[in-house]
Amino acid sequence: MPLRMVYMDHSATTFVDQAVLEKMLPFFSEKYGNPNSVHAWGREVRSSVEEARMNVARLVNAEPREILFTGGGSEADNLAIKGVAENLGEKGRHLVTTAIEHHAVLDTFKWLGKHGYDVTILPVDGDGLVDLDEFRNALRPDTILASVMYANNEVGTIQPIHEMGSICREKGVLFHTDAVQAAGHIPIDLKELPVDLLTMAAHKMYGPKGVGALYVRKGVRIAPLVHGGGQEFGLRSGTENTAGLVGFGAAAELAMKRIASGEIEEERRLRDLLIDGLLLRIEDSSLTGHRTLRLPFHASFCIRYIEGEAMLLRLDFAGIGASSGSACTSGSLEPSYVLLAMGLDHATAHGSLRLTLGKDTSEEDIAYILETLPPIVQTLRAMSPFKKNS
Amino acid sequence: MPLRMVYMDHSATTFVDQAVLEKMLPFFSEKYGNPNSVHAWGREVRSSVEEARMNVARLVNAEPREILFTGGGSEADNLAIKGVAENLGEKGRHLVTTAIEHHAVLDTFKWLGKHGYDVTILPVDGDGLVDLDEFRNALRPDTILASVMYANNEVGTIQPIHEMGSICREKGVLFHTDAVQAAGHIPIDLKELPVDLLTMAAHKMYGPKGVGALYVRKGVRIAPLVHGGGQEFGLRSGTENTAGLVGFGAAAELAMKRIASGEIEEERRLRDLLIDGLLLRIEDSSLTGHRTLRLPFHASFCIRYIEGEAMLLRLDFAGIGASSGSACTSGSLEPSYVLLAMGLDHATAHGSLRLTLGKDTSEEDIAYILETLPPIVQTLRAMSPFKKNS
Amino acid sequence: MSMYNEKVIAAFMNPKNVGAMENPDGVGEVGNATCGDVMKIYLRVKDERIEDIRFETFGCAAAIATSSMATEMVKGRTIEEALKLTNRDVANALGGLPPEKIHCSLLAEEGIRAAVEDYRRRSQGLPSLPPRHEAVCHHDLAGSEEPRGD
Amino acid sequence: MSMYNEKVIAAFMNPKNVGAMENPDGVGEVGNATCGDVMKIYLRVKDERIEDIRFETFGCAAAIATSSMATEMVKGRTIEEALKLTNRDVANALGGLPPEKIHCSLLAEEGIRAAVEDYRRRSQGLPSLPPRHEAVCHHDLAGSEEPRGD
Ligand SMILES: Cc1ncc(COP(=O)(O)O)c(C=O)c1O
Ligand SMILES: Cc1ncc(COP(=O)(O)O)c(C=O)c1O
Repeated sequence: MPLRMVYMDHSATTFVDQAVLEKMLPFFSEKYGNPNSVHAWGREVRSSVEEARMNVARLVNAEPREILFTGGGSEADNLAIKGVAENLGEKGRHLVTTAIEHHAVLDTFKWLGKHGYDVTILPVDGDGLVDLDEFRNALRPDTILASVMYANNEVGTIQPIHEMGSICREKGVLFHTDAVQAAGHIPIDLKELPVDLLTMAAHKMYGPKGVGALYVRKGVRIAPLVHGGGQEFGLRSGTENTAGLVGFGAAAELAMKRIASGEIEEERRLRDLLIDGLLLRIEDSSLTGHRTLRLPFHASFCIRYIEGEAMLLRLDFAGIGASSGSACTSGSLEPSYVLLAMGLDHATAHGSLRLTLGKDTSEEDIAYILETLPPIVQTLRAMSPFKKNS
Repeated sequence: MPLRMVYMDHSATTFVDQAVLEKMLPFFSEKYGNPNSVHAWGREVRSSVEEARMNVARLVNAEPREILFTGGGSEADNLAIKGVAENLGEKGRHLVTTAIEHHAVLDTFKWLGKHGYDVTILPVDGDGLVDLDEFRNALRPDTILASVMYANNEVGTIQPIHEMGSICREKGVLFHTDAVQAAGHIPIDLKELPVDLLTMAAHKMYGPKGVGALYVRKGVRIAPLVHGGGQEFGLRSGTENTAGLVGFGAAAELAMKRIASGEIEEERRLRDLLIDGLLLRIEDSSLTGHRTLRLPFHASFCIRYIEGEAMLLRLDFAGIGASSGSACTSGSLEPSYVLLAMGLDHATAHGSLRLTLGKDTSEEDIAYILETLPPIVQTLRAMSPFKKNS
Repeated sequence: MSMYNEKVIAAFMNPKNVGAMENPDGVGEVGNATCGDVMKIYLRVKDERIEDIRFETFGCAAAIATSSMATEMVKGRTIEEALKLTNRDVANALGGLPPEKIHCSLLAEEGIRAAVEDYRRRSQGLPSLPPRHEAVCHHDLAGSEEPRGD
Repeated sequence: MSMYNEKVIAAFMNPKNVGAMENPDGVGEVGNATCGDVMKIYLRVKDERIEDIRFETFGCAAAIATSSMATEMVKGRTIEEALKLTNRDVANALGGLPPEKIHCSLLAEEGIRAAVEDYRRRSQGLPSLPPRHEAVCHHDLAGSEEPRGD
């Protein structure tokens, strides 16, 4: 047994907060009605679903009518992008996105690229930032949609979403942002932010997995992805995952409090301890992503001369749950396309390591990681043909 | 307070069985890892997800690799139909379905009908049955897919799926069946049944809402609906709803036992008490759907001269949760398209009433309904301009 | 279906003025069984005042509740006053109706007008009008469709 | 990533024959940093028998485990015997590998061959071969891609 169990993969998914779970529990076996049913069993659940919608709306300062629930972040991304493409396909067929989007966005655009649309994929700089001039220049008269993620899952970089949204407004282009990593962790105010569509996922903010939401600004029309009974304002059919929706609402409520209370600042402090401590202790290591324009819970690195999966496994045996963009963790040929897009060479990209903090991460946890990782790196480097003894 | 609370809307959704909920519980706040993660938190969940897949596969005698999880029954229907259409669009553009499918199927076909496909919608007879000769004749050389629901949600009629599947095999047409109402309630053996794609939903068999599954026979290829990280064999991207999937697995396991134990026969007996008792006590009432080729838990009627919603509301006050295909329960113009397709006139269709039993329904519950409903009908008929005093 | 408020529920569960009337002075029948609601209004009139009024309604809870409320509101009033009753008055008296049920209140207004018209024709010795079943359902006034259960 | 079995884990956590060798009789370097795995094998040969063998590996747990296992399997064997070692032998000795990791065992087989080849060239007074970095990663032997977390 490891000395300590430290989960440092909150970008992959979070645990469900105890308070959230408690709110969900009645909706499995007691308040189990279908919210679309006329009778008492349905009505009591309908009002809880609408309360959840209100709480998710509040988290991003939107109207409840602008929030629609989906079966996860990926589905919401697909719905936003395909929904606009189908609806505005007559107006134009050009779409803009970036090279570092999550697969749920990137692969959707690639699919559209094979189905009659013209997709521009913008590059990013070494910090993972999109250049605003390049962004502006990419928008053409036939551009109908641009999609840029709020914050990147692999490297934590936060994009200048406000500025991009303003450019889109100017040019009359709809703007979508995948805020799956950002929502619930940094303040988002859609009354003030010029964004038309925004994706969220409950399981990245201490809510349940399998529940997402798409914000669709009032007046913006999209086509549905799942046809059927007409739930979610006709845009996402299917009996609602009532317990999940209620859980999302509760998680959003907690996230609001967390952001307001300054708890996030403490998380940022611990993250900086980790970043600074790790870079100091491990030579030939570097931060990936922007140093300050980054998610408060997100630390990501490249550790040269060794490969990510090997690190992960040894960390795992030491009780630390981390992740890597190494190809070897996904069985794919290429290491992280995000790191490659940021200009890293393959060998360096193979040595990526991501440590993402959560609300329960303590200073002791950080200390444990800073103790545990250097000898692991040293051992693996000693095996490496590239460099002996770090 | 009503004398008794009797939920009779199990076709709309079921409660989550206590044993199912218990299996789900650890996957919210303890075993919360992302099953795609390399570390211990991910691995322990991955094996539970695969166990769930195995149990769902067993329920219908399929291979685990043939089961893919979705965010609900509607999504699985959409995935099956659009997935085949996209994949085989080169081969042919003709599709066949029936007039009484669930909206998740029918509206998907209608959408395809507007996007370059040619859709034949077959009629049904007064019992809700599709004619096999008509079915055979509808299949053309350019037909790529036929979709006929296993059992209808509004009237409970079970179609001759085996025969239809055989006809499709003969003609080289893929065959999909929406078994959302049937799976978990009647035996389905996909080793023996000539079906290529089959839809299920956990929340109709005492599992959680927001979880569905699509069976895709080995060798049958479909295109994904949700693009992204490549989960579910690349056919349904998005972080898995782990608790939900585990719940579906547990529900499938229980359903198998229920079917094997003969519990279903007892349900059928109670249903027949209800059907016979109601038809006896309320004149000018009739069963909708086939008398014997019907779901064991399903009873549905038309009560003439009165309107369904009014009945539902009075039943609700008496503690009985029922449903109706009356237009007034959906805010739509037309009463149930299913009943109209079966040849009922509008006025009669407006008086539809559905009572669907569950595993906890008792003989006392049935007695209570048979006591409670006749005076309600009498009161409403007394208000009706069509007929006084039943 | 949106939820009804308590007043609507009360009027639906205990409707006033229910049932046919023997030898009425005027009868109006509006609506359409195809659309799911038909309302029949019976009037007894004395000195241009509605002395008694009855209804029979085939329809949903809102249709029954508005029938009851509308008949209560015009009972004892003069014909002139009764004709001023609008569907909005009825909906307001019920504390509001779900958007998709507003059409039901229209039926009540029309039912009373049709009965008054019939009364006037009879007073002038003209034959009764046949029931007025609209070709188009009033539902097109309704809000967007609600999702369907299961 | 599929799960590794205990043998693989043990070989990864406590690999044998790790590190460079001073004055080896033969050296083979195969793989490709682009693909994420490079293996370097050092041989000491006496009387056509592998007296000592060392490896250095940049790569995942499976690459390291197969390096360790392969070197153990040929240590003390004759050159001829060593050349008969197949990637399947190595994978089997490890109790199996996840399908997408099979390519790693290929690397071990090739590394040993390359080192033997180098040894033979040296014995014949020929210059050493440069490291053999494949143009194409072996990953194309791998199974389908696994889903990616988050
Ligand atoms: C026959 C049938 N098909 C499909 C569905 C859709 O399933 P879900 O609501 O879980 O998306 C249902 C029930 O809602 C159904 O009864
Ligand atoms: C940036 C980003 N977008 C989209 C997703 C997809 O969300 P989900 O896995 O809930 O479908 C994720 C995480 O998985 C993500 O990190």
